Amino acid sequence: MTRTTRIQTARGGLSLANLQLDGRLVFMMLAIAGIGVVFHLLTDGAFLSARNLWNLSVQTASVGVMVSAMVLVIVMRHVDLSIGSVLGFTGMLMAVLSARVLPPDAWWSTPLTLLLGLAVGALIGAFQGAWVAYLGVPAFIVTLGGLLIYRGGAWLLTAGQTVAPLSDSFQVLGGGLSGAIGGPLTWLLGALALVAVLVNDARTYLTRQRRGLPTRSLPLQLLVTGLVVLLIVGFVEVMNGYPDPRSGLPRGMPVPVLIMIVVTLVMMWVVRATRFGRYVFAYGGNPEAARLAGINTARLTTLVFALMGVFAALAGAIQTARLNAGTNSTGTLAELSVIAAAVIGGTSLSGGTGSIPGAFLGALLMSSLVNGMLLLDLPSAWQNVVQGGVLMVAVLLDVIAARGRAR
Amino acid sequence: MTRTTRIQTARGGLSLANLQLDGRLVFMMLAIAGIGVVFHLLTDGAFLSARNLWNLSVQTASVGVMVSAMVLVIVMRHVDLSIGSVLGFTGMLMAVLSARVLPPDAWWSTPLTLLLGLAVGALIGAFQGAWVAYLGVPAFIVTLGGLLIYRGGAWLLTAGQTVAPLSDSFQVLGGGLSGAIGGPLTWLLGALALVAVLVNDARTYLTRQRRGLPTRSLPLQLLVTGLVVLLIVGFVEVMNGYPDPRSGLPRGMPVPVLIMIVVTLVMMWVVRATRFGRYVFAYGGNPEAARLAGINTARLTTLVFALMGVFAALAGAIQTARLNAGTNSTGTLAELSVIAAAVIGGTSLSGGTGSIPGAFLGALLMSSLVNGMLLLDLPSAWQNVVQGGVLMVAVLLDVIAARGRAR
Amino acid sequence: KDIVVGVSWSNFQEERWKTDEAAIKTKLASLGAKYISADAQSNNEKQLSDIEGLITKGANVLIVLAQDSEAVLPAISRAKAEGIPVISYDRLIEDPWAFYISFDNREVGRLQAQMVLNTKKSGNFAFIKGNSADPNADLLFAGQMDVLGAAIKAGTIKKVGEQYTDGWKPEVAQRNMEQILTAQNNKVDAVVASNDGTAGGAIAALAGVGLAGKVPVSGQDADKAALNRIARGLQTGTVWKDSRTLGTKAAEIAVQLGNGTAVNKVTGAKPFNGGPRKVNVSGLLLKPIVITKTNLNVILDAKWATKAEVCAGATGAAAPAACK
Amino acid sequence: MSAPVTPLVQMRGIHKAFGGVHSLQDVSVDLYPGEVVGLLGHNGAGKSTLIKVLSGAYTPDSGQILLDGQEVRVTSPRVAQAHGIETIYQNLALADNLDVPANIFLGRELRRGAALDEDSMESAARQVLDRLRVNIPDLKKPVFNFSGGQRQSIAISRAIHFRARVLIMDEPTAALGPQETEQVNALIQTLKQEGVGIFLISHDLHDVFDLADRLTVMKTGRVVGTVRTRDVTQDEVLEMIIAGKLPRVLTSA
Amino acid sequence: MSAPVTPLVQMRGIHKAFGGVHSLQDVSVDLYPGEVVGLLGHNGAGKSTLIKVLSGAYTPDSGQILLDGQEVRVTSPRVAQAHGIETIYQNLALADNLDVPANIFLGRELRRGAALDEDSMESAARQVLDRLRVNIPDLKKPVFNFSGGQRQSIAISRAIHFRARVLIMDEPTAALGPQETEQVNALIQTLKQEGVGIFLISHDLHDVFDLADRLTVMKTGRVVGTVRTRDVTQDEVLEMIIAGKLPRVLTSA
Ligand SMILES: Nc1ncnc2c1ncn2[C@@H]1O[C@H](COP(=O)(O)OP(=O)(O)OP(=O)(O)O)[C@@H](O)[C@H]1O
Ligand SMILES: Nc1ncnc2c1ncn2[C@@H]1O[C@H](COP(=O)(O)OP(=O)(O)OP(=O)(O)O)[C@@H](O)[C@H]1O
Ligand SMILES: O[C@@H]1[C@@H](O)[C@H](O)OC[C@H]1O
Ligand SMILES: [Mg+2]
Ligand SMILES: [Mg+2]
Repeated sequence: MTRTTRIQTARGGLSLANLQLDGRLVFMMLAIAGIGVVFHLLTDGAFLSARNLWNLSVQTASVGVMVSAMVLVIVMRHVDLSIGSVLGFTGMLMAVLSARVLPPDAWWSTPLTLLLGLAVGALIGAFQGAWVAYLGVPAFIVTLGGLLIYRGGAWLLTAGQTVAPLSDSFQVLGGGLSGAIGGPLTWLLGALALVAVLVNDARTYLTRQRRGLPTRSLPLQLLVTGLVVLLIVGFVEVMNGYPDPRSGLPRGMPVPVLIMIVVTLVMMWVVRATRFGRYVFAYGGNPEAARLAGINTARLTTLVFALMGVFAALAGAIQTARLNAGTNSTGTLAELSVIAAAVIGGTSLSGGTGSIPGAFLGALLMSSLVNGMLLLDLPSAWQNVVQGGVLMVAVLLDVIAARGRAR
Repeated sequence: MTRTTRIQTARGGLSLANLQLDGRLVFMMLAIAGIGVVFHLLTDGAFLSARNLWNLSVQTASVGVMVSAMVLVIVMRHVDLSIGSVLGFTGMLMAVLSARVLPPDAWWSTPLTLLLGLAVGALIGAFQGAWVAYLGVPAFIVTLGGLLIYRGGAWLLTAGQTVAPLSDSFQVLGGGLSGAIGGPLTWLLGALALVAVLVNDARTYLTRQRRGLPTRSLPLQLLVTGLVVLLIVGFVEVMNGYPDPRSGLPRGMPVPVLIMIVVTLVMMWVVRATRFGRYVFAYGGNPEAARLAGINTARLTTLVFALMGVFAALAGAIQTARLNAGTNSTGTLAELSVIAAAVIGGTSLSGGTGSIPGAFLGALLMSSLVNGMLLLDLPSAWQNVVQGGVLMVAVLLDVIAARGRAR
Repeated sequence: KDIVVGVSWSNFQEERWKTDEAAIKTKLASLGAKYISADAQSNNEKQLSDIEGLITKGANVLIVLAQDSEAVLPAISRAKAEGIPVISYDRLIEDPWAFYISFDNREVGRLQAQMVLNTKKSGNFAFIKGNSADPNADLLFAGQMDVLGAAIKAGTIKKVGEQYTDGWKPEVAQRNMEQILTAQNNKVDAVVASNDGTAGGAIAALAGVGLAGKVPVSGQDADKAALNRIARGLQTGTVWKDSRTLGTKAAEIAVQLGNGTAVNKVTGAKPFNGGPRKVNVSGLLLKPIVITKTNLNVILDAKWATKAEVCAGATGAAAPAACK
Repeated sequence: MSAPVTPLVQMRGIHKAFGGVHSLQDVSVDLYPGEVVGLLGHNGAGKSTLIKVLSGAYTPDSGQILLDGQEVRVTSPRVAQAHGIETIYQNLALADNLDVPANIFLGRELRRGAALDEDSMESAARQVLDRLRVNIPDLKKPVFNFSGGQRQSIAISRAIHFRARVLIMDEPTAALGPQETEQVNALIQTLKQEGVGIFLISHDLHDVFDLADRLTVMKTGRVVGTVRTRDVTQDEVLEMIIAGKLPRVLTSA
Repeated sequence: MSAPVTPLVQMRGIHKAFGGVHSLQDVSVDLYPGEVVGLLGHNGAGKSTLIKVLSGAYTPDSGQILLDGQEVRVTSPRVAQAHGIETIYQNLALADNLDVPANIFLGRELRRGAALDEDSMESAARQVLDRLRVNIPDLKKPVFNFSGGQRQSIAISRAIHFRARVLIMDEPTAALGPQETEQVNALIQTLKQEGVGIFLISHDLHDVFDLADRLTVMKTGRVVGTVRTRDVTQDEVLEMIIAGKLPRVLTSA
């Protein structure tokens, strides 16, 4: 019954609210940090090594890419169960294109492969969305059908055979040995991000003050900006802290991680600052009101599912490139991880509520858990048990914290 | 957005409404009949043979038992992802009790095994429900945690080993060679059902007429009653049409099918005629209104999850007995089939709407599809594709039919 | 230097893997090496992460039970890049960097077909294959076809049903078998099941129509429940891959490799190029053993299972010699 | 109606805030048996919040509730019901997917044995709705698509069907037609005669003046004052609502 | 205001049934520029259903809609908006999870480039709400927990902020306090002066008599009759509502 809201409210007291930060996000970051520290201690420092964090970031990429579209789907009171299969199907398709159909050396092979893969993902998504929007079949059924159909399809594409190896240029998408952008470029991107944050924070602060809108106090603003700066610098340091074993040079940011970050930032902007994002949330809050306000809700639904399809295909490219093989099982059960990440990140299955950065952190929390558990060397049955327990407790603490914030 | 309702409304015209039957149920029966006829033709009569229908009924039992509680869970705007794991865990537990702990020949071993299994199921369910109800953690998260925990638990119980064979009396629960109630008893139950239907229909008809409430016209009532009578007789015929290979005598109704039917009938009654059922739907329609009406909604939620746990354990007993072995993978992904059956049967994931007989027919539809395709020996990839497609089309037709009925 | 052996398992669903693990652990301990492990839970992607994690944790030798022998290759190249030796365990990885130690899976398939063929020369054969997403399922089936293909072509053997088993789940095998029986009106003369779990499901289906024990059924892994079924005459046999030997050998070789031995210098190493892509690797192939009612004593003698476990309920005249 | 009788309800010093917004600050009201107290105030003044505290829908941050002079902790709507407090909520609080009798009897279903007695509930529902003169074509339809006034009548029926000692009515006639409103007003008179205490929230000053014995005016979460209806004019009350202070000539009742 | 001018809106012979219930049967009404037509009738008479047909929320089973004399098919709310028809729905139709400016501008957001212009929307929202004299502590909160009257004001602001030619108001002041109601009534007068045509549904006969030029009374899905306000007394109209027929002395306008 408790509703969490996208909009920060209270202003008094020396609290999170006072920092004008989203309490949930801060909480989740703390939770992830907590998990990190615990694992770090339990694994004699392996968890927080640059190498492991670098790997962790790649491991998060595929779910991290998909979850932002899933947030929109769920906010609209739907669900997409087909994404694991769509990931597998488009991944297999791209593998076939890359390894068997297109010339491996032509410069346009990989872009074309990716483009076709994404286009097929978009088509599948739009088709499913149209069933939901125009024909009125519940999304659960349509996408359950899709789950079965495209999983079967992934098998049928090659009669179940694994397709490998893929062209070198395609493998870049997977963040393997040659799939990172290198140290200098990583530093450059980091520097650009720093500039963007500083300029933006300063501008917002000044405009709001000029217009007489409420702002953070100057020291607080400095603190918040400082933390973000630290986060960026730390991230760049980690990405560059893991050397390529062949050359000894820093690897820099892996390509799939770059993709994930770009997707997340763009989607955050879409949700916050565009009509499309606004309409998705309006529909989630009250579908009838959205329709009565003149929004073309059927087209909106179709678009959101199409976007989900595109991102599933993108994740398919990443996974396939990472495995350097198209397999008919790639992506099995990915829907569960993605939905779980969204829900952990504060997206409510009853619609109308959700946050892209929250979902991103949800994905990170889950993959940190899996990653750390592995380092712990627990038997896998125990890993399951512990993972289930930590999940429940983490969300419980968040619920309790949220209740506190509402006071 | 279209809401289907539990309550029949229109009365004019020569339509289904006029028969005062639930249009959706009739539609689903027609769909299943259609699927049956198609498979019958494609399999040269194998599909509609007594033997196959007998098998089909057993194959439906485990999902059929669980789906009625899942309807309640979903009507209350929740979901239970843990049931496959709870099934596996309790099934394994009962296998260990039956095969290793309790004396195989004592008459009380099997009842005690079952009782302990159901009690553990109830406890797990209640525990999860309490997290949802009292702590306010979303059911998706709690039961996702449960999915991980109890799947791990099932493995840990025997370190992954398969436990077999089970005691003879426990195997009865699975509907194997000795797991049916025999011809005479089946006829007796059939006759009792006939009497019950006739008496009930007559009484309802007469009382309503006496009180001046709207009734079906006499010929219509006779037609409807006649159809139900036919269904019961046909069912008994099928159950008794498949002989035991050893004795040549009719097997009669398999025990798991008897369990499924009893569970379904009881749950139909609970939903229609008890406060508990009423409160579940009221909560689903408007949780706040239910609370304001003085309903103890937290206890209600806990109870519903406990019930779900009991039925998952019951399905665990059936599956384990049927396989004559406890295995650590039993029940994997069962949650998906069960939720799908409920949704196909008209339960809406946004809560407040659902029907027990609809869900039962949903389970039957799904298992008929799988059963028929296996008879055709379709490759499993094609099975997936066909199953997905039929699912989507069946529900689409239902949606269209429902729209027609609303006119 | 300290040798740390990281083992990446594909899953622990079949009970045999715990035996393999125990053997590896014991041997490594006796050789003074450290054991760390990860379970990919049948997931290719997770296996990649697992191997990354094992390396992070300091593994300097890897033993990999590949979920998919192709999709695991990126992990092998990473290991190679860091100079970490790899053993491909049970399932072939076609990369010369990896040392192959296994029971040949195609050979296992052949043995399964052969044990069935030994009791039934002709008639209606049903095939209960493994998980469609597990490449081993196809290897096993290919081996089965090596033996039966000719007879199927010739028409003396008729293939009446060929189904994958989702997730190797016995309950799925049971349902699939029920439908094959129905479609054939019970006229099934033999069942080639790809492992003991699926064999259990198939036998439960046969039991439902009173045919358990009358129709030959194959298996593999020598699961305890399966051994008991063999003793009670319900299952024809199982292919026993003594995973203790496999595990022990793998541990030994891991330590050798960790001490800098080249793959082709490992004791007993032979070149192998029988994979689908014919890549030359160094390897060691162990012989799987067919266990039937007649040689159950082999199992007991090897202390793989106890007499109580194998012989429970196998009494009377029909009981195998080993149980008397 | 003053000194010797114990008040049915006394709310004392109630505070309630929602994440920084102080909806109620030190609010005190009381209610005697057979009395109608009108609660007035601008939109967002805190009227609904106040009565939700009494009905158990909200727990106050601080303050006391006394029933018959005894302090009680109304921790949930159940508790309020057990004390004979019935409420018509402004947002009606209906379960849209259930039919009319199910909504009216929600939480207090009639039964025969273990089973619900649908027929008795249906005819009882019919009776109470007839009393309100409301036109509802089919009681067995879910209330989802009913008209605004029809829904409001159902909410009213819910509250009056059960014997209440304290009846809380939050804008009960806002969506009702003139005739239906008349019926509700008449009903209030009857209940009052029977000794029921009634809190009536309404923006219709005319009706409130006809029905209420005393008026409590609120503004931005605080009580402006309480006056006896017969002591004031509509204009004076309007001034209280708008200006937020007692007219000089008046003292609190 | 009669013959020479083309009516802004003509609805002719509208029928609408929901699964057996005939909510509208052969209903015809019209509306001229600068005119206020009051729609009256008992609860469930069909008033809301009628205006939802005009606003594009429902498609009629049969009947015609003419705007400026031209037949149009109002197949969706989009179409109605494009024709300058703005609606305040009885159930408000707010997206509860969005804040006040987001609700007011829903579907017609202000933008700077591709991005939403939140600041401009916030100050515009503030302005229109101030015009209604509504007290809303924090515009940037989701409207979920706002009081009944606050929510209604937001719905009104939605409709009046955009230049409408036809304004449909379904019980716009039902939840408003006396002062807020005054403001809305004044606003109606202003809009009328500006030539906007207004359908006003209200149960407050007093207000309707003050504002409306003509009155259309409905009963159980049919039009009882339409009269000029200045030709009738409140009691006569009340009789039309209750008895469902024109008083002998009157003829339809
Ligand atoms: N659950 C809640 N969360 C946050 N704010 C709330 C909540 N309930 C009420 N408020 C705020 O408290 C104030 C009082 O609201 P309340 O509903 O009591 O007003 P009211 O006097 O009933 O108004 P109206 O006449 O419009 O019904 C309003 O500003 C409202 O926005
Ligand atoms: N979507 C719908 N489905 C079924 N019945 C409906 C639907 N909408 C309205 N009705 C029925 O149509 C009739 C007219 O309803 P409507 O809402 O138009 O009444 P109204 O005149 O606006 O009443 P009120 O004054 O109470 O708002 C009522 O009997 C109502 O129950
Ligand atoms: O031993 C078998 C293994 O080879 C296969 O891959 O998975 C199933 C096991 O039973
Ligand atoms: Mg209020
Ligand atoms: Mg209305």
